[in-house]
Amino acid sequence: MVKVEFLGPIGKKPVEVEAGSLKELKEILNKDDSLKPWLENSAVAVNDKIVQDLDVELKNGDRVVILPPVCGG
Amino acid sequence: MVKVEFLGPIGKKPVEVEAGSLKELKEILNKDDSLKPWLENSAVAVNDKIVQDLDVELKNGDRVVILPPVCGG
Amino acid sequence: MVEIFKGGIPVIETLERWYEECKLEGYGAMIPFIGIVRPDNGIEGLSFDLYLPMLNEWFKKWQNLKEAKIMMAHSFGDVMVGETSFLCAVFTKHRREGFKYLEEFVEDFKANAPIWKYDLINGKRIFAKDRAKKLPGAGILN
Amino acid sequence: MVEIFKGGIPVIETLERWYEECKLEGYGAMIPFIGIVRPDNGIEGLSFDLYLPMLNEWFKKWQNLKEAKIMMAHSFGDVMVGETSFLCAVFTKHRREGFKYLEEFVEDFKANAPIWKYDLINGKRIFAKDRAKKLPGAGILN
Repeated sequence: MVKVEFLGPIGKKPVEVEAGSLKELKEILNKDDSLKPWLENSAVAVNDKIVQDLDVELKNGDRVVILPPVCGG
Repeated sequence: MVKVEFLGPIGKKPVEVEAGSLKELKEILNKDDSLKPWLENSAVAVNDKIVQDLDVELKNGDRVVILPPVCGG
Repeated sequence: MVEIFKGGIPVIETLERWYEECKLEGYGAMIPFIGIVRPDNGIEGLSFDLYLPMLNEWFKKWQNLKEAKIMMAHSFGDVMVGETSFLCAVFTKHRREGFKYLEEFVEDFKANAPIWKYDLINGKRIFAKDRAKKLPGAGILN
Repeated sequence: MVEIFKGGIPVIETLERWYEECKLEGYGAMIPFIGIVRPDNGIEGLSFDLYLPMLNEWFKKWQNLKEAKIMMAHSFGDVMVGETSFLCAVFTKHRREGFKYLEEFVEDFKANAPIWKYDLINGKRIFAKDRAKKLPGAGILN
């Protein structure tokens, strides 16, 4: 299982999903229509490291966070 | 009479001199050997305004200040 | 580590602490940046969420500079107009590196620190979408 | 007017006064610059002379900016290592004008403010000639 957290304004509770790769996770998350506008502009971190392409394997216990556009200060 | 003040590190007391122009003042001040090293790199203000050439008349009561190189902060 | 405060940052006592801590370490310039909440668009204030694990990770690369020391504080939750939500200070030997690092640091912060800003209007939090910046790789799950 | 202090500037209380005075005026950024005396070349401190009439005149052109407010304080007399001899703060609506004005202001200050700096070594004042800059028109009486 992989834990997925949605940060900041997405306002959705964490979910646990079965996904062996980011590609699989992408398919799963895209089934949720309310998430789609956020997926367009959100970045993704696996175990708190930002990843920039989909060729990433996921293993049991990995944590994925979905990061919408930021604005500190 | 024109009052001449020597600022900062020059360490010389103000003097009152008869000078109708900056050119005349230049001649007078250059008679003082201890001033020469300062005159090389000092700027000049008449009544607290910096002047950048010698074509300046002086009248009775004018104040001239000699400003060596600066370094605030 | 980034110093985190609930609500407005106690600007003066934080600056005092940083100043006292660093003033004898041979730095000739301390340049703080104080981000004050402005009364724009009739807001009552701003509100912030932040993701601390990645915020501290992001800040790490600014803590190992050879010629500069950087301190930083940020708020979470509500920060009212006139209060401060972001505070940092750059210490360098000479002023010119200080100007350079401050600007680089603040721009990197604005672009990459995992913090989300909301306007507070009639007591409600409204995500400041128009001012937000996509992080690297944004959209790969789309 | 430039605020003048005999000896080291009370940094924190001066910053506090400026911050409290300006924080509700709609500025989003306050960027101070704190010039701390460094223990260079075995000095005990620095010492300053200043010529107030022309210092205030010089500062006037920085007090009528449309989009920025600038405050400034400077010491005269002796300022020991670890103390602060120069303090300023730039207030702007947005950060980028703030960076720009701070740098322009401090560089103009260094080049043109009528202030003379001395190293304090064994209790004696030694003019910091190597760090000093000629003013416009320097040498015309030579």
